[in-house]
Amino acid sequence: MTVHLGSLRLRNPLMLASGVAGYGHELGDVIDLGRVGAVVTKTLTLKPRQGNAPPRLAEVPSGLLNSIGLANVGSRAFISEHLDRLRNLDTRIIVSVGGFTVAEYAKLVLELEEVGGFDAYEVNISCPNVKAGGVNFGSTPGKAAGVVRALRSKTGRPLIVKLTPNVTDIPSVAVACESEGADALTVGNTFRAMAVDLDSRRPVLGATGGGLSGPAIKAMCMAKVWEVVSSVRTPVIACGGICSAGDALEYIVVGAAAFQVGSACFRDFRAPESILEGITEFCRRKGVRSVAELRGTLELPRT
Amino acid sequence: MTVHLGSLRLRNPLMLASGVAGYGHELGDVIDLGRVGAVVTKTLTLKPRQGNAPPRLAEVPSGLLNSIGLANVGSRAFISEHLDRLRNLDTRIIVSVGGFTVAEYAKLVLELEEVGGFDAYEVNISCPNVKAGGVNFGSTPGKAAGVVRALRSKTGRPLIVKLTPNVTDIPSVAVACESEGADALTVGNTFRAMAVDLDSRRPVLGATGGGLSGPAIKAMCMAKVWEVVSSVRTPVIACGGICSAGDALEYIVVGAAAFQVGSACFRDFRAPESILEGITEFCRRKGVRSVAELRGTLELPRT
Amino acid sequence: MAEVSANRQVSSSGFLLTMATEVPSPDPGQFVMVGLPEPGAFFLRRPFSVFDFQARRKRLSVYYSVAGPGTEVLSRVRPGEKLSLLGPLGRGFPESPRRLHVMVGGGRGGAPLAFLSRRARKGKRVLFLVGARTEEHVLPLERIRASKIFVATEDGSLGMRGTVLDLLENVVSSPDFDWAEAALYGCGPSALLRKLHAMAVKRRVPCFVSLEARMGCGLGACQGCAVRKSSGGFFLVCKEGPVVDSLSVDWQSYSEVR
Amino acid sequence: MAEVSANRQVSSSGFLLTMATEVPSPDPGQFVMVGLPEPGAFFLRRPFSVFDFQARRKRLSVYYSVAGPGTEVLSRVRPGEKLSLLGPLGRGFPESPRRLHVMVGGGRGGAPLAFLSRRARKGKRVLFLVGARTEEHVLPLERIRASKIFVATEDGSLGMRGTVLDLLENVVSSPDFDWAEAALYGCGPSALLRKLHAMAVKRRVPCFVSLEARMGCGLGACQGCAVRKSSGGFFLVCKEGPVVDSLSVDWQSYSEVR
Ligand SMILES: Cc1cc2nc3c(=O)[nH]c(=O)nc-3n(C[C@H](O)[C@H](O)[C@H](O)COP(=O)(O)OP(=O)(O)OC[C@H]3O[C@@H](n4cnc5c(N)ncnc54)[C@H](O)[C@@H]3O)c2cc1C
Ligand SMILES: Cc1cc2nc3c(=O)[nH]c(=O)nc-3n(C[C@H](O)[C@H](O)[C@H](O)COP(=O)(O)OP(=O)(O)OC[C@H]3O[C@@H](n4cnc5c(N)ncnc54)[C@H](O)[C@@H]3O)c2cc1C
Ligand SMILES: Cc1cc2nc3c(=O)[nH]c(=O)nc-3n(C[C@H](O)[C@H](O)[C@H](O)COP(=O)(O)O)c2cc1C
Ligand SMILES: Cc1cc2nc3c(=O)[nH]c(=O)nc-3n(C[C@H](O)[C@H](O)[C@H](O)COP(=O)(O)O)c2cc1C
Ligand code: FES
Ligand code: FES
Repeated sequence: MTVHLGSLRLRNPLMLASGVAGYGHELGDVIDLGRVGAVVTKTLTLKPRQGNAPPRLAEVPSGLLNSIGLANVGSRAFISEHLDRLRNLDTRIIVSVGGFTVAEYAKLVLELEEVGGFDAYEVNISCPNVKAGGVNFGSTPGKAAGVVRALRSKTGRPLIVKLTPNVTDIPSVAVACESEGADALTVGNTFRAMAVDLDSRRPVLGATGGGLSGPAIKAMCMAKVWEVVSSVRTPVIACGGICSAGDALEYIVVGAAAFQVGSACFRDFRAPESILEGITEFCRRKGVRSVAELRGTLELPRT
Repeated sequence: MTVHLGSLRLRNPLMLASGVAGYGHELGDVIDLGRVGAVVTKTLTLKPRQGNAPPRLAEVPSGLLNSIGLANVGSRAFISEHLDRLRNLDTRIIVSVGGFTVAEYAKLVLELEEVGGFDAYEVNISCPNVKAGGVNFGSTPGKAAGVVRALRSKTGRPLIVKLTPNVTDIPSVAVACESEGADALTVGNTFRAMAVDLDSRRPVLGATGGGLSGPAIKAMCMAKVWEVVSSVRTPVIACGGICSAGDALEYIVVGAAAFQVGSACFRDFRAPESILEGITEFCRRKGVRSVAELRGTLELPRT
Repeated sequence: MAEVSANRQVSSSGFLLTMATEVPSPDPGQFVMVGLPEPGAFFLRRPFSVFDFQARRKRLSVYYSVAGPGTEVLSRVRPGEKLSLLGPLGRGFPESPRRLHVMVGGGRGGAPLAFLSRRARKGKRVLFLVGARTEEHVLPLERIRASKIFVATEDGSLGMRGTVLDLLENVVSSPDFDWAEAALYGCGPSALLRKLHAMAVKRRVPCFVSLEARMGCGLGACQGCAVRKSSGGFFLVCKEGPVVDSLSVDWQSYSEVR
Repeated sequence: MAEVSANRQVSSSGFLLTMATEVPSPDPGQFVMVGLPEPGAFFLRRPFSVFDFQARRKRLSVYYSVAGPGTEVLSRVRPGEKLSLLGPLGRGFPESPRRLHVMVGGGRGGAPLAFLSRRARKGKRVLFLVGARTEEHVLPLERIRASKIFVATEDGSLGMRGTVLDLLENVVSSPDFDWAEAALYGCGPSALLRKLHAMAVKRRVPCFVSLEARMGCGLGACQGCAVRKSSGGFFLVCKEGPVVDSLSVDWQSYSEVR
């Protein structure tokens, strides 16, 4: 099931999505990391961040709302406390990086480049750009390109850019990232959402708004992946609502080269393993030799 | 429970959303229209439209995908075959209008103005603008304003504009519609989505893509309503995933003046009635005299 | 809401769901929309043809197979639970003036035809053809009223080995089969109906088929259940169907729809 | 997956769910994450404190009340069904060297304390205070092992009429109550815990409370269950809790969270 994303080689297409696997080692007791293709760390920022006011999670029909707020230990603690433990994990480690100015992204990557010991970056451009009045970096092609350009010159490691689906025109952002040299695109992050507690008449989440993930977003994310694979050649990593082998395979048929599992882990940490088993079983049953053979085989109606 | 949307007065805030109630009379046997505040017709276009290739519906977790494709009888047949039956219905009739050029919208409204016999328009700006290469009218403030401006000069009837949620920045579109004289804003239409049938490796929907509705979209639509009520003074009509009185009341607490029920009717045509009963019961229990008293009472955390 | 009075597996792939309800008496070929139990992630009601209706006991039954997650959940509903029920809906089978009614049911498609067979007027001769994977998949034959019942199974475990179409070829090739008196009634997979239609055209006999489409409202309001007409444009299965004259269907398009 | 061996209503608001499982022996105060049955629209597992554990019979029980749609669905699970189970997780109650252990459980909050009471070492005196709405809501008292059990109900139908805090005031005002030997253990609504903490501060006694927060992973990976610390910043209930020293909690913030 080997998969290539630019120069990044994964033993299989399953990655643990950023934010659900901590810094990689927290889930060691419940997920056999030796089985998964890669782990994406919680998004790291230069400075430590405490995150948003609680509650930070809420359940909605077929979905999960979160407003963690990029809570993370910051680059210094990451490098001193976590990186060594990651080196020993038998999987690819992808460090998710975030920032509130282009300079912050760049500085973070430079610090990480100095120590090394991981395999690639996932650039989370869903962070609000403080210089542009809080508009997300991922929300316009120009701002997204700015981040990728700054990082491309700082590292030879594969750069995966994680797009936000909360835009009118995701292909334009994808094209901008591709032309600045992104090695792969993750489609995508959570959908903006909000829940209200009727009794208290207050937002359920301490941060008012949050991001929706889980089965509720799969069909929307499928449309985004389809839009992106139809506009770029850069490999796309699907991420949104994958709970079963079928979910993952649908994304692959639409054109994804790999996929990430997020919230489904919370429902059951055996999800990654059973997804991989399901894919193997599907390929066996259908006589498919490799997942790559299925990629982008969506047949469109003749109309 | 009387509600005012500009000069439009409804006996209660519940409206049947466009596309689920046909031209108003089809559901007469299963919904007591004398109880609902208003019925929005299926979107009407100048010329009849057959709609998209089947299948046009698919179920996804907590949601419904549709790609009806604005199938409708066209203005001439609407006026000759349906309008008379609508006149006799004991509820407000809101005619949903769509078009592929600004001129088409304008011509349609002029034809309808000549005959009259309904209470307001809902302008569906989720149609692709053929002149602008198929980009939706609702996807930029400029194009949305163009439609509203053209119609505002043609009619004195209330103009409700139905926004699409598939945009980076819905407040900017809302502000544009408000400044061109929209009387109310419906937030919003379906979310772009897609489903794949793994066995055949084909899109489930004949049209490949479709729109997601139902409980899966409620939290996202809530965030959109919140964004819009925070940016305009024009009354907002919430539409997205409302299945229960609680769902409707949450939108009202966030700031909606009225609300529409769509897909929930398919699950159970008693939904509108039971939502209204639930609202009455809630107000009684909480000592709230009118729904208006609840509107916009969301309390934000102090942070 | 209709209370479930029975929900039993009656064949390898078929369940018989009986509900207590006050609905008007359905015509054979009409369907009902059945809501799935809450709370669940399911949204749409599922359409099922009426299999039986007992006016006095106010009981309506449908015969269904587990085709996906929704019917899977339905199969676990227990007597006493309540399901929302809408119907009867749509147009049933017209009564052909012809004397020989040939009913061809593939798999669960036999259900509305079984109901139809019990309504056939005196003086009509009903030949009922049932196709199934194996003997265990055959629907309850005792609910069929026909001059003759023919069965075909794919593995030959009951009746003829082969498809219901092979069976039909056999039946019509009998020397006493009179095409001039025959009318065809069909329900089942699209491939079956398409071939049935082709045969009807060749023999110039009327052919009425019950179609399927994913449904939203069931009432002609949502335009969700459109099927392409042979004459161009679409008709709505829930309102102008589910039973239609096979001549009106664009079979190329119908058989491509999943 | 753990097979449900029993799931019975044992009080007006409380259910006892027992599962057969091979998990390691839990400490009192630790919790498990229980998955809700599929297929459903539910996503997260629900955290419940361990109420009982029988190592030999490999049985783990939780005592839960129906607080919303998820626990409602849980209450309908039947023996024989399988639920996903993760745990035991988190940090349980520390054993205070003090001799008088005062356990204060509001509502379902009595559950982890009942488990704790059965683990108390020889030579410790346990006073167990239970608060509930009415007699019918009191958790199964027979599972508590204490020198004395006190009960308060809002309507006075069992024990004292009032809250468990009124009860506590009564108990500590007894002349033979020795604050110097006392340690407080609490679980229940935030208002209760906050007042328990205030009392502990005033009397300068240790106070350990079991907190609640909405959880994602239960393993310290998602940062979902953060509670504000009195010293600034957050701790994670699933990892650094659920039992914490009451001094470490920012009570203003905790009591505002729904
Ligand atoms: C008028 C009519 C009468 C029917 N009568 C019967 C009957 O008597 N017995 C019986 O077993 N089945 C009948 N069906 C088919 C039945 O509705 C579907 O098998 C059922 O809805 C599948 O639901 P699911 O959730 O189990 O499967 P899904 O996973 O939703 O789908 C499985 C398969 O069923 C099809 N399907 C899904 N939803 C619908 C829908 N709303 N309408 C039609 N097809 C759908 C899909 O295309 C797919 O091939 C009838 C359908 C129609 C339209
Ligand atoms: C460490 C811990 C131990 C617990 N032990 C017990 C116990 O022994 N017995 C018991 O009855 N309950 C216990 N709870 C609370 C229990 O988890 C919630 O009542 C349950 O999750 C509610 O789920 P629901 O779907 O029924 O309600 P929902 O509608 O989801 O919510 C109802 C209420 O429960 C709260 N809630 C919802 N989800 C969670 C969650 N994941 N974690 C915490 N609170 C939540 C909400 O804030 C809300 O007030 C414990 C919680 C924690 C964190
Ligand atoms: C609790 C939680 C925390 C998350 N944190 C991050 C994060 O730090 N960085 C990031 O890029 N995405 C984050 N995500 C988004 C996920 O990586 C993923 O894009 C999203 O959950 C959609 O996938 P899913 O439906 O499989 O969960 C987080 C998601 C959840 C549920
Ligand atoms: C079958 C179907 C057809 C629809 N047709 C239209 C339409 O013609 N015009 C329109 O503005 N919205 C249409 N909609 C969108 C609904 O009016 C509504 O905005 C959407 O379904 C979200 O609300 P809900 O979650 O309550 O269904 C349609 C929705 C469905 C499910
Ligand atoms: S199902 Fe709605 S029109 Fe047929
Ligand atoms: S629940 Fe995930 S960190 Fe505590």
